[in-house]
Amino acid sequence: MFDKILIANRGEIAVRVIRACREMGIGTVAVYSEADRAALHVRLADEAYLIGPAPSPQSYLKVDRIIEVAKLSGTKAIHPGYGFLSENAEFAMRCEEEGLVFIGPSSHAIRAVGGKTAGRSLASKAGVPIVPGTTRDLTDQEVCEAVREFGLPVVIKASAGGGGKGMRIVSTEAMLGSAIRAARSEASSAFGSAAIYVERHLGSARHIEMQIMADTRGNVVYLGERECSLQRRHQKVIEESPSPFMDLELRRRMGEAAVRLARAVDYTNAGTMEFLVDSSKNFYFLEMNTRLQVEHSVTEMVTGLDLVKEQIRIAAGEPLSVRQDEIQLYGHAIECRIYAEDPFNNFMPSPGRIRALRTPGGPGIRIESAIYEGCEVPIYYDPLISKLVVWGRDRGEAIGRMRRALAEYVVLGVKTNIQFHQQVLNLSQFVTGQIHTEFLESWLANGLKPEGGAFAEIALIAGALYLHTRKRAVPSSIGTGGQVESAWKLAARQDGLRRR
Amino acid sequence: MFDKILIANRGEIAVRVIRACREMGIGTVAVYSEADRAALHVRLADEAYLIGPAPSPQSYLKVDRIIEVAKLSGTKAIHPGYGFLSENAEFAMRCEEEGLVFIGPSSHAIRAVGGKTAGRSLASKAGVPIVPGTTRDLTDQEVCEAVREFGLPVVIKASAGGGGKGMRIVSTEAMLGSAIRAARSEASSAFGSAAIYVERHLGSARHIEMQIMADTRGNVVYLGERECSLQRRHQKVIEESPSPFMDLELRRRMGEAAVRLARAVDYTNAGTMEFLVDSSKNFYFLEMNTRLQVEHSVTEMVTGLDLVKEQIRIAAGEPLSVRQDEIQLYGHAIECRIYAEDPFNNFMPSPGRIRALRTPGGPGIRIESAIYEGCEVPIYYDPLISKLVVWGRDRGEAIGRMRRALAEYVVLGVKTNIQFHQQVLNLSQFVTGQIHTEFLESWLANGLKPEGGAFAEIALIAGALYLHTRKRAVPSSIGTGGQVESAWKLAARQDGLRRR
Amino acid sequence: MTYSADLQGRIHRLAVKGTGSPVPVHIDGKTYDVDFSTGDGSLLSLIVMGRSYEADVVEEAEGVLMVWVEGKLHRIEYQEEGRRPRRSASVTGQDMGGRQMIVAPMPGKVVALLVSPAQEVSAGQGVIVIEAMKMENELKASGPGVIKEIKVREGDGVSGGDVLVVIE
Amino acid sequence: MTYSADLQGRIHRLAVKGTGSPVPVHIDGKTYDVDFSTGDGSLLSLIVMGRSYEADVVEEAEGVLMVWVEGKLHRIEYQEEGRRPRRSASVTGQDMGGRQMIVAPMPGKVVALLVSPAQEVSAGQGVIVIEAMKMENELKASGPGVIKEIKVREGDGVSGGDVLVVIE
Repeated sequence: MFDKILIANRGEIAVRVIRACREMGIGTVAVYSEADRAALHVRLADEAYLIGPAPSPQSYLKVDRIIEVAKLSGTKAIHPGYGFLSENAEFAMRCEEEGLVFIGPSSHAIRAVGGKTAGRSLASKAGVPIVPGTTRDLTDQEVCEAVREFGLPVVIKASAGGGGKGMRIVSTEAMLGSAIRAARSEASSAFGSAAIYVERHLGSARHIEMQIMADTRGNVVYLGERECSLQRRHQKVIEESPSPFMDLELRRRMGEAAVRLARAVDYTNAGTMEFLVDSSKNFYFLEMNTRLQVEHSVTEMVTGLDLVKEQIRIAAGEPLSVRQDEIQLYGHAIECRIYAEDPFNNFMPSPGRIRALRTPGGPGIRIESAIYEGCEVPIYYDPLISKLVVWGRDRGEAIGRMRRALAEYVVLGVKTNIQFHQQVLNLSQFVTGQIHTEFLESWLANGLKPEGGAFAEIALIAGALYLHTRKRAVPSSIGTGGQVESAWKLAARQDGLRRR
Repeated sequence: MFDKILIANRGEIAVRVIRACREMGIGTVAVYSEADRAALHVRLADEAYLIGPAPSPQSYLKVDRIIEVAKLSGTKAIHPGYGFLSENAEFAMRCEEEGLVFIGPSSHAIRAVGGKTAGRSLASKAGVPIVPGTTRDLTDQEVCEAVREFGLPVVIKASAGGGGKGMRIVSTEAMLGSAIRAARSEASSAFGSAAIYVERHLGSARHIEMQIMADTRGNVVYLGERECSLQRRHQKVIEESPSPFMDLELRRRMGEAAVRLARAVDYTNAGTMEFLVDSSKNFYFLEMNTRLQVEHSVTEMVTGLDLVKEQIRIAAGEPLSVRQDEIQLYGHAIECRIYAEDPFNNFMPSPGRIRALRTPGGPGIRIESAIYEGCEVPIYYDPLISKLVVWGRDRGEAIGRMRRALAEYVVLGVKTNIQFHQQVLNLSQFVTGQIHTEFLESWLANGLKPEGGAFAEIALIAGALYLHTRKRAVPSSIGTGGQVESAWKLAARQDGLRRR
Repeated sequence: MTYSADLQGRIHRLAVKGTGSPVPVHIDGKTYDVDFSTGDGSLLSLIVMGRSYEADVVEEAEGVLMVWVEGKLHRIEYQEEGRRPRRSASVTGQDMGGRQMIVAPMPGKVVALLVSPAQEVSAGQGVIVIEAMKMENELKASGPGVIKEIKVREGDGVSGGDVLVVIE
Repeated sequence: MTYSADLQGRIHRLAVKGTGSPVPVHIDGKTYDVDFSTGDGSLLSLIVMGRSYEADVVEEAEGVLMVWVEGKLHRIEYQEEGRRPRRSASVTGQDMGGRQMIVAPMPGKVVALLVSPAQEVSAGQGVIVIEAMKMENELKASGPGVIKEIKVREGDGVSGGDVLVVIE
């Protein structure tokens, strides 16, 4: 087993990997950009090294610098997290050449199946149904031809990366030009590649993905599905496992298709096959993500497996800790992605400083977050600041628990989508599981409204009391904490001190 | 189902019950003493009413006042939590008379089995083995006679209450007098009853308890055991489920004995039978706790059941949500009780103000706590400020996870036993499960030492930088949070503002 | 102390007397005994007629408070009795002279200018694309007009509130 | 700035120059470039030679700091160079004249006095019982002596640091 692991990432996923290492008794090496000196992953790691300025091309995407840090810190293995270099075949190969273990699939496997076009052609060869469309990268000209061939509506997609970035739905000829531009520019800024291709747009299908895990001894298992149909701008916002739409037979068929595809490229470590599933339960392969997913946590909650630990053991050459017949989905898990964005202003990103933070606790709650009171949410990176995950005996309990947790969750200083989640969790379509990839967008089409000023009078009173007590604020005594002063007096003092 | 529930308690358990109610869509009514105005359970509840001065006899034990609040708030059901009035038959009867639902067993059942002496005689009638000793309350004189009859060492125990309060081991004649005094006075201050009895002291046995749940339709199930052998001054400090000592056969025998005893008194709602188990797997009934236990959470983690919701449904007349054959223990759970006490000064209680608080997150972590940054830990109540509970696929993963979580847990302002827990989790006897009720005391006999000043140099530097930056602290700008200032500058300002 | 408070254009009058808790608060003629406790920097716990509320208060500018109650946000401008009114500096997309200002809603980078000076634009037409947090956000004209001034170039970094384009 | 720091009786000399981070820190002749970041009221994040540390600092009294590093507590008394030494007021169970003072370790209530004035006590003998947080705590004599003075009665409330009994 490794004695140290370098985490080539930031934010909640870097913290997630650090925690897994700690539980395994493995040392941790963090890297950080100038914008992240005070970030939680830097504080929690055993070692931390600055790798460059804030923009990711100069830091978190800087292969040479990261390899250099691995060597000077004497680290033998690198966990890439998700995003950044996690699906970069060149980086994986570089690690292989430098004698470092890349905790993920081989560079060969990433090349073979990671690119969406490559994955699609490979899938069809392996007898896994795919969405009609092209299976190679296209020029702008070829895109137009493909559109004529497959007919509108189509989806233009970046061949590289994932997470729905560099993706545009085109329903009229007029949109085509700007859609191509937007897709290419978003793609190159997000993944460093402007390559795109075209798929027919299937419309109101479900996005259901299958988690697989493969070791270096030829064992491949599927860990059940994740329902990811709730998306905005092709970004997942709420995920759950199991899917309310799934049945045992469909799960087996999709799982076995995923395993077949993995075997076709001698895939190792964690991977996810994304599928579209139509109302008559036909499924079409979309793409494979050759890395850990943001939403891996819901799978962990229902299987009881720690996927990051599993990744590390596999990378160290150990066999899978479970056989397919030992895997059962137990209960129900839901994840709400908490983004620093303003749901009432077209979800504009909202970077800034966290002024107050109160996180939910109690049974069935899991928080994957890298923010703390006083920290900065930088403008340079993804707006995901926290993942709120709940587990319940059944979907009904999980929904009730998530509502309770969202009500306890207070994040001030930046705008967040917490109220958005609260409204979604109350929609009858969500409660009954009647959702598809376009559901959120169509619901949002009439614009999201903040819920009633039911508490206007209380708010007016609270504000007045705030101004009132501040006038009376006095410096707090040092005290041993021994004397029990009335808490409101104490706090009013502290309050006075903190005023800004 | 009830539309509102009054929680006649404080601290983490009051918060725990509020959360269960919220998830079920039930309104919550908190009661609080003058020391608890700023307490978390008051903030989280829908309604809150002051019931008296800080000392519990004038507030949390004041039956009339609590009944009065229930009526003026139009509440039909009362959850007593643990401690305080939770095992008080008079209170349960009062609720019955006033037409309120006491969320727990009937006053008749509490009387029949709640008192330790009553429980013991009932158990022996029901054919459940008990520890040799008296089965009724004794005068000081009778205690001395009993000691002669059963021979030293003996345990003097309060007949009322639980949690190891009002309990003394007597190994020499000389100790007898002060032991009786201490037991009676602790008992009367904790439970309002000075009644005591005598048991032979079994020595190095295990304390293993069985959780049962019974509905009003005659269904009774056992939810597996909890290993509670790690105690100090007869207070549990670390609990786990399952017990590393348990086997399926012993679990079945103990579970069925517990169910038999429950049926013997038409017991309803949640209850726990405490047993001593010797090295040859003989078990002896100790007492029954006719309420929810502090450590109920470890049972929830391995069964997936929410015991508080189950209690509420049963009290509303609904049947149990599980059959015995559906109950399986899944994985392993450990709970560390975080007390406000100084492990390096004979565990002296350490009330005061929480100056800084950082709680662990990530997979498999559950926090049951009622403290927050800036709150007061009052001198008037139990020193339990938080329960840190972890779940793992097996005991090994749970231990690794608990170590990781304890390292992340920072509570400043009051002394806590976190470092004590860290040392216990590294003991080979704990790791191998070789523990019994006297293990902790004997290990502590040579006194607990803080672990090395490995970081002395870093501490010296940190202190100097603290003084250094404070000198330069300037008021923080209001700002939109938009401008990204270097986080350390920002924070240093805030730091300056908060200095006290 | 006595305050007038502006919540979404409606003016409310409040008076708070005394220091301890509970404290009588007069609001629009009604009076409540408000039991309050301040927990941390922004947190206020209120008990009003038996109901318990968590409120968070952050001062945006002198007298301008952002108040969250049970997760719902209210922006309120307070005037202390006697003091003379003050205009709060809040960026408005539409100014008096019928001019439209396209304002950066957050800090970010200009990735594309979709118009050129003197160009005519229609309502809802894309004017400029800002990238922040790895997402592109197209800012649109709120009404028809002519591009009067473009204050930024592609690649520029901008901070929240900056005026980017002026339409007349 | 230059400081002398007293950690468990050992004196260390430190010097910090400049404001930014990393900042050179001299300690006992060695010099480190310390990269630091202050997170919240008490939190300091340090990176020293690639190692990352979380430290919490709370000022107990002017210049007297409680410093936690990775959960371990250090109590350090700092003197700014030039300033004259100051004695920190910390209660000691044993004073110069060989007298013993039994001191309340925390706030609580006196539930039992186990000795009376002029009574002889031996080392380890119980002197008084304090109840706090529902637990009784028996305070013992650290050495043999005679009860000189009893400053409290049963039922009295006491706060942390109060002298309860004097033994000579």
